[in-house]
Amino acid sequence: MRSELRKIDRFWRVYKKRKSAVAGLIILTVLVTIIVFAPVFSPYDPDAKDAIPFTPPGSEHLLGTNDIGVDILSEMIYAGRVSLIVGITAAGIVVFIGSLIGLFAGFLGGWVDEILMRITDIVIILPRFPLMIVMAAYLGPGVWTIIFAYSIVGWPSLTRQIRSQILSVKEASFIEASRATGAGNIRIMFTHVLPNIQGIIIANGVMEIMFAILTEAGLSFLGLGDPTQKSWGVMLYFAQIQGAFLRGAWWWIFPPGICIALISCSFNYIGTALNDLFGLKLGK
Amino acid sequence: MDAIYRITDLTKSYPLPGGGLLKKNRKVFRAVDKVSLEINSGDTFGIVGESGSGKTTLARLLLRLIEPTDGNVYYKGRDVFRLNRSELKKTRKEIQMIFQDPYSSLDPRKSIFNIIAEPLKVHKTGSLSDIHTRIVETLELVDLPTSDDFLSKTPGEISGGQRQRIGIARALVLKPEFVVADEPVSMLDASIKAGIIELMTQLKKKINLTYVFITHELALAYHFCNRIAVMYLGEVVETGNIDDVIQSPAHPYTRLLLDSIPPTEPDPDWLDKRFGKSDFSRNAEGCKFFVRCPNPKDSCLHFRPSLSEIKRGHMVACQLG
Amino acid sequence: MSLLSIENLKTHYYTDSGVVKALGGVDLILEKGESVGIAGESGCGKSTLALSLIRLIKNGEIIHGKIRLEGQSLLELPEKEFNRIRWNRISMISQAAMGGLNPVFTIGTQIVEGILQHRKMKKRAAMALARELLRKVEIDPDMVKNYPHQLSGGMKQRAMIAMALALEPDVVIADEPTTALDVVIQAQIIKMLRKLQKEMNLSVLFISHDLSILAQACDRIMIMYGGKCMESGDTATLFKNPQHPYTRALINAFPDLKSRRDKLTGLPGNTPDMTNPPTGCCFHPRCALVKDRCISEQPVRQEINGDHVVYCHFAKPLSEEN
Amino acid sequence: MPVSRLDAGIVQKGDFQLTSRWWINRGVSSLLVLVAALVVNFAIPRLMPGSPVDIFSGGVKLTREARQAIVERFGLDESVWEQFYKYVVNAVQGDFGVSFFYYPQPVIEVIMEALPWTLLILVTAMIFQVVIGYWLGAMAAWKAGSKTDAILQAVSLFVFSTPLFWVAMVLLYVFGYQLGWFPLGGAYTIGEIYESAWDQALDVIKHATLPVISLIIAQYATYQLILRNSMVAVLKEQYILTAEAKGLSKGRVKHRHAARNALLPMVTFLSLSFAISLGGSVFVETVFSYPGVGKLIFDSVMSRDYPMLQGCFFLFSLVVIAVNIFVDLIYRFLDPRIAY
Repeated sequence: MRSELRKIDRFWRVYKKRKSAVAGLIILTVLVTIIVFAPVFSPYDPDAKDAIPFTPPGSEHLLGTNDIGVDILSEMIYAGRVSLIVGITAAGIVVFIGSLIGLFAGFLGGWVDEILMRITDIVIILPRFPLMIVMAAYLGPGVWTIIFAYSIVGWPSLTRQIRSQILSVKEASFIEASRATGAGNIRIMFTHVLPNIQGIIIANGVMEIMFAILTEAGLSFLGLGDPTQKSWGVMLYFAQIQGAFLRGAWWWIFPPGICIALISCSFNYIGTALNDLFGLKLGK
Repeated sequence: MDAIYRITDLTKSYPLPGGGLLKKNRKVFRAVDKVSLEINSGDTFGIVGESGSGKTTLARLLLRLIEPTDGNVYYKGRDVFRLNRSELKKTRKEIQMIFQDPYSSLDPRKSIFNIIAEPLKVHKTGSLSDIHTRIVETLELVDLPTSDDFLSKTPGEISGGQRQRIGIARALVLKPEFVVADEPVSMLDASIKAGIIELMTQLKKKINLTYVFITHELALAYHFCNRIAVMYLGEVVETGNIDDVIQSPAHPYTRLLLDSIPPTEPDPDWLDKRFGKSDFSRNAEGCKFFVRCPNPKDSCLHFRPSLSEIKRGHMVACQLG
Repeated sequence: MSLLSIENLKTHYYTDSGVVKALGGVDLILEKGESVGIAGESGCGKSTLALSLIRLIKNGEIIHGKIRLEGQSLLELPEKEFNRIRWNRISMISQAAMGGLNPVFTIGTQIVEGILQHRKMKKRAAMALARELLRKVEIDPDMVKNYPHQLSGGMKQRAMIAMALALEPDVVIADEPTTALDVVIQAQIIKMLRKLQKEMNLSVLFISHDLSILAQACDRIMIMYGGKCMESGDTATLFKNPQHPYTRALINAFPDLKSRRDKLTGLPGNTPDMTNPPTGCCFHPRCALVKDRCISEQPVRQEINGDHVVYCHFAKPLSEEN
Repeated sequence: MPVSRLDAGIVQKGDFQLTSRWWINRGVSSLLVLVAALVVNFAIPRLMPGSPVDIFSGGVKLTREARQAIVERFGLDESVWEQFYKYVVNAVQGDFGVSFFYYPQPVIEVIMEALPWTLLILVTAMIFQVVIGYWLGAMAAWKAGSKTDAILQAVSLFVFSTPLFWVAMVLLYVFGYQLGWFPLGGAYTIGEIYESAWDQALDVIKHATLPVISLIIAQYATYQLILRNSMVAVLKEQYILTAEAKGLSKGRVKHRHAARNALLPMVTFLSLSFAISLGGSVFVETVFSYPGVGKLIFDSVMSRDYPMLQGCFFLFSLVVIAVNIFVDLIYRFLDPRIAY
């Protein structure tokens, strides 16, 4: 339909205006390409331990080597895969749970809304990281532990966002108008409410990926990650306990952190831009 | 002239916050308070009142967009609130509504084609091409362009006046007999407002509609409607033919409303009129207007007047009427 | 020498969709104790005129023109000095019912704040003055302790008026003061405003989209469209002998209670897009009597008689008419 | 369409309920969170795969008697409800069992020693976060849409995306190991005999600086963004125009009229952000080996000291509830529109 193309074009023209949003997109594409085509970009095999440990960055090893002689650059590129995949999976689950609860609470209202919101208020107040740590400790370290722990705790803020957006849509009189023409609740939900909140769900979904990546890095740093499947967080965990500080191995400490910051920041820029754009849609 | 709508003792009350933990002795706010009216086919029935008079709530009750606390609304002899889902849906084809806010009454993400097509899709009338022709027909009715380019526009790309015309088109696309217009022009500029009123008048002649016209502007109702009901704090205080009510108002509130409207020509002694004091405290048992009434009687304090006929078709809820 | 004179005032806004020429050269004279009405639909620039007077234009600027208050030119004054004129000599009544009062401060605090900004006075004395002002606008003086959300729309508007009159300014700008109020309260407020204007010999600039209100509340009226003056003159002659087609259309657009008019005349099209206003006379796209000259040439100021002025090629001065 | 009570002319003087209504409401919701924390704490170990005894013993090889002792100690053979009832009774008396690692010290004692340190860095950091967030947010809002606004937002979004533990590591590395300006860890120099209280305070401050700075960097951004957005909305309000028309100075308009309204969303965020920063303390205290509850949590994970782990989590929940009530009080004080 022509109006779909028109919408995308109009959206891009407004999105383009935000420098940070465009920058976010560029950083993201660069990092993801490097991570996806790791074999091409990575100079060495990430598991090969034949270099001299703690060699500072040089022509041989652009980012030096760690305590067991693994090239940091290669390890970091492959570690990116774990961080990204865990981040996106966890975010996906959280967005699914969060939107489901948000949709039910927003649509059905009444006592369903009341109960779901009480639960959300409780989960959102409980200190997130300590709760995740307790769960992860019992479940034992591992990628799936982190994803599970984060899914249990990460969804409330998303639920609140979606619920409040649904309520503001429901108050708009075009909902009452379509009810007046005889449309049923189901039809109204799918033709009017969902299209108007899908923007917010996407925007929050992107932000959730950032939170998930940061959470994975944090839990892995505490040793709750999977040492066999190294993510950036796990790399920093080993840096911390294998004395990178004592050996002055800054090349082991700085790069993984910068990668986490860059990819999270790109999701943050994109997510904030989407949030502002879709948030305005309902206004005049 | 048969009564297409008969409303008997219609009430809608909302619980007020407060009133003890177990919400026992909760005070209740009656937005619509025992309203009885008759609307004949072919009428342009005006419902006039200030904000908080319950006129909008009444409009929503007529179309059963909200459920009543008490009383019933007979549309063509059948109580709207007793209809089951399918009967109600069928009735909705005949009764439609025009909304006040041009910005929030159209879905910002839908194209104009889809907005007007929705009622047709809900009631599954005809194929896509039938829908297209019906939409073009309706757009011509409301003097809007019918090009494909216009049809694919979204509400964000057109003016306030055009949006209101699309709201009207959406209401007329199912060829209804009865249209409730809730302050259709109050958010528009004067010149555009007059244009919409003209359009609605022509439509009435072309496709003989029955209108219920909700407004707070009595002068507009005088120009547009043939019968009128004046509402105050949820109650109908006066109703009748437009000329009787405007030329010889019986209820003190109607007189106060008429006096308060600034004449369109400079009139030095308009400012000397007394517009009463703005006191909103409410008289629980007796006449609700007692507090603002220019010459109240003691009996008004306890006795709540009900609508009584003072002239053929002209009724008033006041002892002095 | 008149109290307030505005000459050829031009104000532009800088928005993403281009430069909005909100005021395209407006002239206005306001005498002591006189009430002048500014009528016009949304987007005609009437609120921009008010904001330009108190130099509070946001993401835009006054690019041309002269504003003189008792001969003193205001636009050249440095910000600190002009700040002393704000509220002290020019005050503004905005749509209080729509949020003109700060919800987290009491009415009394907000009135006193305006007083103490310009007068050396003890807080207690200022509060006493505030109570006196509330009595003058017919509200219970104890309301100084209340918050705006505890007052009804009408009472909030009266408190706003009390605040604006606190320092007995030379000019009071009332920008759509009764738009959001019910008709009965609106009548009470207009009546009170007119009474106070006469008692305190105030000069009021009354801005509204409702011509009928201005007909009752103002001595002279200026009709604005597309950021320019279409016609201005004293109220009686303007309604008796409207020269500009837009003024006539505006008068006919308001339904009347005296005679049931057969036709309310609306205008085709809609308000002009001020990022590129129409050439020549900016009303020509919607004017029934449009001619080529209207499209090519901007109408020049024409005096009908005395201060009844119109900007239209085809308006006939009184002398030529009969 | 319910009309506000005012239009219906129902409001009388003194219509606002007593604050008792508020206490009841607050009490109920805090109780709910408390019960939730208790249930979560009770349920997690019991829901885990594997027999409870192994879990409770931390997977250490045990003799039959030791296993029996644990079964009795935690009443693992009784019905779930009895276990829960006993658990709650103990929890209420502050008895979260005995720590494996610090045996025989009870969990509550160890936590109470560590809590003050955590609160010291968290509260200090929070004060700075709010002040910096307000200052930058107000600046960005006042110049909304300008380059400064865009730059401030871009910078703070980036800083917010940096993982907290990594920021701590970098600070430790640069200012600790390389420049040696600050101690490499701990909350005070062990074994130091201070001449005066001031020296002791100075020593504690020196130790706490880097942890506090890391917390500030990690979280000031959220305050800035929240305040910036709410201030931008407030500045469009009619009463700001009235304030400016009154000839009030820019500062007064910004910091009195606009700020009082713009701060409200920021205040509501305070309680949520405190819960987040409790989590943050785990990282900061681990990197700087700062002896707070956060480090306690990290150590109990390493040493599988489950009672301690659960005790810390439960105590954090209590702290969050307290902060919640306190923040709610501030909100009621700031916004007169709220009745009770």
